Amino acid sequence: MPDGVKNYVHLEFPSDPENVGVARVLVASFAAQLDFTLEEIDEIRVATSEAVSNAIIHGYVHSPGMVSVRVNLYENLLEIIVEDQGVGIEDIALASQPSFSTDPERMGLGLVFMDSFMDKLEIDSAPGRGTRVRMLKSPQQTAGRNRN
Amino acid sequence: MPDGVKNYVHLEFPSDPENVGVARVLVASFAAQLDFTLEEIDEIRVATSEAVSNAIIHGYVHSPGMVSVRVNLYENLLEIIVEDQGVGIEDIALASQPSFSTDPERMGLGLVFMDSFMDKLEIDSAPGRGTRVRMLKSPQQTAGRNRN
Amino acid sequence: MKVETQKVGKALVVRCGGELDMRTAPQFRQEIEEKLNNFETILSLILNFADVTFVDSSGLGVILGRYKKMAQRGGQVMLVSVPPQVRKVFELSGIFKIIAHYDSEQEALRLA
Amino acid sequence: MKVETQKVGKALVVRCGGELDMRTAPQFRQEIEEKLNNFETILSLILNFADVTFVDSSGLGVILGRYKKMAQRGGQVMLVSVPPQVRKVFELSGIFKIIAHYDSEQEALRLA
Ligand SMILES: Nc1ncnc2c1ncn2[C@@H]1O[C@H](COP(=O)(O)OP(=O)(O)O)[C@@H](O)[C@H]1O
Ligand SMILES: Nc1ncnc2c1ncn2[C@@H]1O[C@H](COP(=O)(O)OP(=O)(O)O)[C@@H](O)[C@H]1O
Repeated sequence: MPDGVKNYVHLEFPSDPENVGVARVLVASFAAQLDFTLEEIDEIRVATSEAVSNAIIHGYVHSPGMVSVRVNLYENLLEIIVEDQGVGIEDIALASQPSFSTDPERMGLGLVFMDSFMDKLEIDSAPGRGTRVRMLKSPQQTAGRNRN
Repeated sequence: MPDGVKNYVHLEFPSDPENVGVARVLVASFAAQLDFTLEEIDEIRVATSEAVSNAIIHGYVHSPGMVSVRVNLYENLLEIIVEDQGVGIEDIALASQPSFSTDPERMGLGLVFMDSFMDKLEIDSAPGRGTRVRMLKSPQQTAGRNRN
Repeated sequence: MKVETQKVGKALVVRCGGELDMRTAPQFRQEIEEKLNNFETILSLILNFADVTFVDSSGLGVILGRYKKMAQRGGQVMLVSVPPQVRKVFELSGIFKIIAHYDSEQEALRLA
Repeated sequence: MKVETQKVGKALVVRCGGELDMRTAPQFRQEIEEKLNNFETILSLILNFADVTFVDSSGLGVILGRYKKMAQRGGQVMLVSVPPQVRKVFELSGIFKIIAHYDSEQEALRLA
């Protein structure tokens, strides 16, 4: 395990739309180990959904492939890493602009949501080399929460 | 993908009790692709819980290790494979007997539940070589179910 | 996801439930398109989201697509009962600036 | 999981919620043991499972453990409001043969 990682899960699946909801559920359930509010869990759900949807829709636009979701738990910090070995992004700065999309049917809001809903967003990508999205989030309230 | 597999997910995690619930949630969410009733999903949840708990409690009784959960979707059939690289089982027939447990605090019902709640249970294990549990289940009713 | 439609005069009420994402968006689009194509007279598309538990940008995209279709025929889209847990993506997207939202179907129907 | 306890005469009512598995079983056991140790007079342990959503063999094990503890002091365990989705593991385990179950706390308390 990387330094300071207390627990983690690693999920891999083919780029089938059915798996977007499965990935969301996994990340939300794992995230419950930290004192996130329900609202924060909903934000994590959206950010995960956007990252995994992008891997499937954009990364594997030409041919299917594998998506990897790794979730690391640190002291009071959640790290989500979504990776594909798809087409990659030419210009990350351009792709990150609100409303920018290479798909005319889409809104260009995925990266905006990831950035807004998580504390930190990092994208590592190059044409033909696939894409790696890393997102971090800490619970905002430090008060104890009663877990089920 | 193995022959006839339509979709799958593969989850790996360290043998931390926190991950038992996460694995359950993942398998239940993935299983929703088939027309299982809520009751059948509950049965899948229990079987998954028993297999993963056994890997953590028995397989890694001496030292922690990794647990792997693979879920394969076939035409109208779900396959769950739970693996550990732990201590393994000496006598599988003995271990499968109701009430048999090597842990005096436990009930010896885990394998009974897996067997009762799933259509098929196969155990592959040897001392020092870890354990592989394979479970199969098909929806009993074939009528369409309204998925969310 | 659940998509139930009901024609009320010149309005089409669509009661949605479940998760609206890239998996369910095509079904959502198709069921609404079918009804809109069958009834050219419909001028208000009322989307009741009371039972919707999740929406992401793929979900918003298909709502915006319906908005464009309705605008083409001189009609409108109205959102009803957007639950708190999905409200944030609507707000962030700015979609509330072009699509009005209401607390109840009755209210939307009155203004349809 | 949620574990709320209330002493009612010679009974200890424990209202449980959430999932009872290998992760939560230790907490469940400890909270009940603490109360039982504090109150030696308690002869009925009433476990209200109305809000319990999941139980597996690890969960059953900790219930059986409490049964043994109560038997040692000449007392009993009573189960209340076991929801349908967890009833099956109770039935299969045969635990209902040694631990009676009731529909309501009132009923259990009356017979405690
Ligand atoms: N995993 C990915 N692989 C390839 N391209 C991507 C990936 N993720 C994002 N992109 C590119 O970045 C653009 C913006 O993404 P995003 O903000 O999520 O909006 P949208 O998904 O609506 O296009 C996409 O249109 C696509 O060109
Ligand atoms: N993954 C595993 N690794 C090692 N031993 C196992 C494993 N799964 C089961 N066993 C053995 O089989 C026995 C019976 O298992 P089970 O029926 O699940 O009951 P219990 O978990 O209550 O002991 C265990 O006590 C243990 O000795």
